[in-house]
Amino acid sequence: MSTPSAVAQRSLYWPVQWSRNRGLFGLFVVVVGFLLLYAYLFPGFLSVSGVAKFTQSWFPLALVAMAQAILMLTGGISLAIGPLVSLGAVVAATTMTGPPGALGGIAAVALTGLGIGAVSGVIVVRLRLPAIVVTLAAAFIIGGVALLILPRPGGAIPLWFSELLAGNMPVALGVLVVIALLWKVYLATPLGLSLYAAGENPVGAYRSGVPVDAARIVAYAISGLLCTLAGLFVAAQTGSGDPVIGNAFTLNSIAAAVLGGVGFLGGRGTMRGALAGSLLLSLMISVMFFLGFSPVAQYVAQGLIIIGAVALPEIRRWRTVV
Amino acid sequence: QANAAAKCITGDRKPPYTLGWANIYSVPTWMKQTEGTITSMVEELKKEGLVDELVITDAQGDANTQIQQIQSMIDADVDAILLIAGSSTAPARVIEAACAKGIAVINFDSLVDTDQVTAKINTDSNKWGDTAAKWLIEQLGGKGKILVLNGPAGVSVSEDRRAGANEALAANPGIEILAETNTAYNVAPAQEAVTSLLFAHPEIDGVLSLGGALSAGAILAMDKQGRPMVPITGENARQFLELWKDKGLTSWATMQPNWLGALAAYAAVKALQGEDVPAFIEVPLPIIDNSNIDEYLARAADFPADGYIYSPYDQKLFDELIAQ
Amino acid sequence: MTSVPIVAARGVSKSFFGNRVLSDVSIALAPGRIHALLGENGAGKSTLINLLSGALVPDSGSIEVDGRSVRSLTPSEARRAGIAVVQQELGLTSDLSVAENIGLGAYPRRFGLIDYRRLARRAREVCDLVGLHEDLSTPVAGLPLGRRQLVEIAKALFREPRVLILDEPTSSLSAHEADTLTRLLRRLRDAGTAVLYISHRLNEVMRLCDHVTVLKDGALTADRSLEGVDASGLVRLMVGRDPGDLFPRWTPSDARETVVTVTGFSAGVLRDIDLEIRRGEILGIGGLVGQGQEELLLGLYGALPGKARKAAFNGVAGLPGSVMRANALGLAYVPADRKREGLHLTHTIAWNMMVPSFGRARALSFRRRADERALATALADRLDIKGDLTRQVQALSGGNQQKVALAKWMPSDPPILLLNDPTRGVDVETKREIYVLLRSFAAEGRAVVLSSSDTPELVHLCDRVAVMREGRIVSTLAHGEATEEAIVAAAMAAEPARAAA
Amino acid sequence: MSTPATERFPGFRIMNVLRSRAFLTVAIVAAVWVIAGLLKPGFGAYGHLRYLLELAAVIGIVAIGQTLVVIAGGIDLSVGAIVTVSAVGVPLASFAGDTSGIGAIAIVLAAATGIGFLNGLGVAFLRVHPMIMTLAMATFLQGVLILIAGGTAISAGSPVLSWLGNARPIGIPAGVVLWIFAAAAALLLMHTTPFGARVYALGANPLAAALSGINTRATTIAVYAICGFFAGLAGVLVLGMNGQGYVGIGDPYLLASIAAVVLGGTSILGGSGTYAGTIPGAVLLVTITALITVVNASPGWRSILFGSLILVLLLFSGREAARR
Ligand SMILES: Nc1ncnc2c1ncn2[C@@H]1O[C@H](COP(=O)(O)OP(=O)(O)OP(=O)(O)O)[C@@H](O)[C@H]1O
Ligand SMILES: Nc1ncnc2c1ncn2[C@@H]1O[C@H](COP(=O)(O)OP(=O)(O)OP(=O)(O)O)[C@@H](O)[C@H]1O
Ligand SMILES: [Mg+2]
Ligand SMILES: [Mg+2]
Repeated sequence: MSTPSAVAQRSLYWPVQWSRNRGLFGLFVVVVGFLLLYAYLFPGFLSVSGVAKFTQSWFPLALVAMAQAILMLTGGISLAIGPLVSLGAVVAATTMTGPPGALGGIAAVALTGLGIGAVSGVIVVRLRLPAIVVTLAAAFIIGGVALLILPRPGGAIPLWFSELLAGNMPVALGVLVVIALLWKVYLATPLGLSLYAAGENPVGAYRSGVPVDAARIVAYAISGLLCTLAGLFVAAQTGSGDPVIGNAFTLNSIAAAVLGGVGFLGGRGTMRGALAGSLLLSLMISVMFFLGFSPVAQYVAQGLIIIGAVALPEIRRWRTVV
Repeated sequence: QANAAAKCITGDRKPPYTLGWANIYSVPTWMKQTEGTITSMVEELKKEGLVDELVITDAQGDANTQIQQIQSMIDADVDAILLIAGSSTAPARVIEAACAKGIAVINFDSLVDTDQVTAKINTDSNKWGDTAAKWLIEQLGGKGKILVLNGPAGVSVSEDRRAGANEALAANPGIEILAETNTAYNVAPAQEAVTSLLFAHPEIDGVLSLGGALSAGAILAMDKQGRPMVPITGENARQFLELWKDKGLTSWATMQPNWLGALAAYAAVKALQGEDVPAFIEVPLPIIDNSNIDEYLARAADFPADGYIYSPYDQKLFDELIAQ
Repeated sequence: MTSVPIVAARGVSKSFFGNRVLSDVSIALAPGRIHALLGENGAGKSTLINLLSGALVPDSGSIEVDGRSVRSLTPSEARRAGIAVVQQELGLTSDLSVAENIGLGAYPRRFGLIDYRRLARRAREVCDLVGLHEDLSTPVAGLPLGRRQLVEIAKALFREPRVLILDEPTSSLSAHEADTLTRLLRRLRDAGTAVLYISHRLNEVMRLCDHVTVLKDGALTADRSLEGVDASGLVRLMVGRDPGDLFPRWTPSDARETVVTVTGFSAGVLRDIDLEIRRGEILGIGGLVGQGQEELLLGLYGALPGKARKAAFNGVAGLPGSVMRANALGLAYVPADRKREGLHLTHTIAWNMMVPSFGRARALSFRRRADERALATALADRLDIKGDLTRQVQALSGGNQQKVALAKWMPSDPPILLLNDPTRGVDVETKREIYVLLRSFAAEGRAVVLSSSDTPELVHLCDRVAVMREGRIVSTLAHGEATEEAIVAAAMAAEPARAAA
Repeated sequence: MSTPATERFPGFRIMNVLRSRAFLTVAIVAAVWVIAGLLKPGFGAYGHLRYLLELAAVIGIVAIGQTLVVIAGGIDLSVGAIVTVSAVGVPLASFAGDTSGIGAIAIVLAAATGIGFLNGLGVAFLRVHPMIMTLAMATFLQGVLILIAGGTAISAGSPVLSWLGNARPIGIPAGVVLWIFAAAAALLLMHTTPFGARVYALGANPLAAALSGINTRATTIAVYAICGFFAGLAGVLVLGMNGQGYVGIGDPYLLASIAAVVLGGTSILGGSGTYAGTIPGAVLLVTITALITVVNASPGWRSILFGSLILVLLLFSGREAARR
């Protein structure tokens, strides 16, 4: 039973990464199945622009799924994801063609997300308030601010920026890969990995010398950043800002993360799962279109697919209590 | 005549056509009625051999999903896209891409801020607000305290109707706006908001309601509190029209006809066939008031209880509108 | 010993919500010494080590590190001072791997990132020290309780502590693993580490420790060298009177009616188990840590899906299939991991005692509060759980939590009791009471199945002992035949396994 | 050696009641009512407060099920859809001979309970996460609504419905009376029956509950079925109050029910809490909404004010215990 020590010594990182796929294979199979089905129904998917266009549809959902998953790993949850995406889009659309310029606008978007995320984190962590109500309140406040900045859809994004991110080249896919890698890097830092311990067992983690509060607050800040970046992308994709564009992302981000196996009690789940969950939700829309489903069939099928994706891998465990 | 009369039309698409309707949300009764007008028009066109298929997508209220679905329609190379936009800005780029591929794009009801479409079809939301405000001001003799009921904030239809009312209100300083609300275009939230406002304001002379369900909610609120009915504006919602008659109100309503959908399907086919379709088809706003409300109510039984009683339409009417 | 203590508490006191838990306690941990901390459940041992390791701050008194008094010690300061703790209640992170848990809070870094190479090397070293051979990338969620305890110990060793504090480190370890640990601690002591060792297994303490501090109801009652003290002397120090024999006299019972038979039973890691459980006997289940003992109990209890060629429970053919069915057939199960499986920590003591009856009673009848209170009071008296029963269970000391987990099954009077390490973390006096209780259960004609990591329990208490290895029963030993050596030998397969009975 | 029971159960302490979340929430509601009544004449009028209670009744009834589900460690995202299905379904379910309308209501309540039952089956047997299961159910019900909604021109008038919407036995709105009975039943169920205790056990530690012989699957299914039933009941009530069901009528009650539960101090993680806190939680929610309605400000500022109020009130009642 015992592994030769030398083997384990040489490479620990990759086996650890591999072991995190536990419980996700079912979902991965479903997602790959849908990708193949999509490619079969729409062969144009297998071209550079096909991939580009599809990832553009998926990209914002992928980002908010990550944003939600991070918070769920801390044992929290956010109902402010959607409004924060809207705010990101609105800030981008009002700054990038104005005096701050494109770079200034991107910086403003990023700082908005980091700042709001950090403040919510401090409120939740330091004042010991339940995350779900704090973020519910934050949703109203953030949504209000977005309406103040841009009372009705408008603003503009530099055309080159839209063409860059949401043109015919899969730049968004590249950005997504970079973001996923950055997350891997963050998880490879002591603070990043501590997120799991801080979420599942804050007392034990504190006693092990983990800076629990810091780990959680940083998670909120990163989450905020991801949301406004999703907003920035939506603004680029649409070429403008809309103060209510993000609303649907709140529920979808939760659905994607939970679909991906991220648990509510903290410390359970993986980012790859959340990404796979968001990919499935996004793929489903296009696949159902090509299958020619009527709206009624779309709703019914959507319900069945997401239940099925979660239930199928569980079937073998039906009778177990423990 | 050149085969490419209208924008986005390249002239190389031959009937029968495949039409795609990118709807924003299928579930509300309003949308079901609209869908009904579209499908019956498509049936007629199918008989004429002009259309072979209608594909409908439902974005479940999410403008981002709608973009993805429009992209799918482009990928599937439909011949025309009919669009009710979930955001006045968001679908602009993808719609331009559709237009560039020679797909006829007919945007109706909720419009997009781009001119890269074959045609837009709508009533004039600004005029909606303006006429409503003028009617109410006239009813009040230019003096009185009013409530203003708006649709949801940040949505262009509701912002446009409200903006349309501004000029008339500003010109009549005798009109005092006690309070404004923003709610979804639904009865219950409007009733809830108006009830609270009635308690806060013992004296109210009129209600400028910029949506049919909002008017119904306001009447229910006033009725429940036993407050005297005041002049109120509205729209052709069946519940509102019935309450109007029931409570013996003096009211005014206009109509955003559901058959804009049928007109869009018709216009798409016309454009694809190379006919000249104007970039903007303005559908006139009819007036419903105490003189003609009975005509509308006479047909009430043909419409869902929570639906809208729209005026009759046929291809002849559409031809006239397109020719204008 | 003349050397300066590395850490010391000077006259510390601590209260929770007005309850005095420690009053004016002093203790000094000197290098090169294994120091025992003894006391009954709830005496304040865990609280004292929490003060020593910075997890809690004393209300009065002071903590000294290297002779200097520190105002308020935080866990990370304590870590820097070389203090490492093996907590009583396990605090591992399920989704992280063994190595990542071991390094938590003290990861080796390279360019700001975790240095997985170094982590692997050093984690491997400490795992080898404690005898943990699992792959380092295994998530701890999949490990059985005893293995997780080894991970906790490895985690403390990983910090290369000058002071190593172990709060009941062997409570779910079997004799073999405990021996490994004993040898390890001796080596550390000889290398100059100060060790503080808490255990309710007094032989271990006798074998291992040099010095003892005894707490009773939060006050210091002894602080002396262990030289010349025997086990009963230790008990005298703890409870203040002469102890009787720890184990009740074993008398062979002659009622030998079989109540449970399974043949060719497989579930989880279990392979082809043949087992008979008889009325009036205590059947022990032994073996190294994590060889399928828990699965066996859960399988019998209907909590794990399984298959058997033949099975009969209380005269009814077939496996129970579900816990409710098992309860109806007269089985009850007391889990080892009380925190995860046994208790509702945020609810009150009294409420926890009623949980099985909530499951049994008609769903829509009225609860009888007065009866519930009377019953809870009686159970608390019987198991010597002191004080207010409307406190949350999580506020109880570890041993007292265990008593609640046991107490909740008493009202239903089950004829077949499945016990998974029921004396884990329980003090000697209570252990004795539990032993008497178990023997009297058997005498009343009940069947008791006792899986235990505490080998003396198996030796002295059980009528038969089944020893498990890799999911199979490798040997069944009768009372008298089952010596500590025989059990360990069977568990390790040091000699050819004897044919099962 | 036996300890006297008084020591084992130190019993009722007034300070514990005063410090409980439920009581704090009641105190906050009272404070908000007094302050708002002073600042906004009309707000504190008896009729207005009575109306707020009537509104809260709908949220409160939906939140009965939501409280149970949350205590059991789950969450139900389908309550909004169930309210809509029920409100829209009553006219469809009415049949000849059912003059009082009770028959239709019974059918609809059975259907709502059945929907909840399916949720429970999915959670208990398919082991689908409650959020996923109920979200999928909500999606599924949207499809059902497209099929059934607007398909009828029958209006919803029936004696029972109009009694629910308009009657005021002993001066109390019928909806509030219904709420009082439902709340009493819920409190009894939670705190005096073994079933209620099972729900707490399930939420606090499902594994320990299962190993203690509690039928966790049956409990789970029952909890979701009860939740479906009360959402259905709320749908009937809201139909009575509005005189007309429409698609979307239930939407506001999803977030509102969850917010009422957590404002009332029930932990979203399950295992602890009580409906006694949800009641003032629901009243607080409608109170803040009404307060925001009568404040004259732009939609953006109103939204900000609403969020800030919740946050501030949370500071008074919402602190979680320090971890040890
Ligand atoms: N956080 C807390 N809140 C309230 N009471 C507590 C808390 N922690 C410990 N106690 C109480 O303090 C007393 C001492 O507990 P402690 O855990 O130190 O006992 P112990 O000696 O370690 O017992 P055991 O041998 O059972 O582990 C107990 O009565 C316990 O109920
Ligand atoms: N007001 C409340 N606030 C929070 N939780 C409550 C409240 N009332 C009951 N509970 C929870 O419900 C569980 C059962 O409570 P209940 O009051 O029914 O039983 P009990 O406290 O054991 O009985 P009693 O109070 O009569 O001694 C409790 O353990 C508690 O966690
Ligand atoms: Mg202890
Ligand atoms: Mg009580």
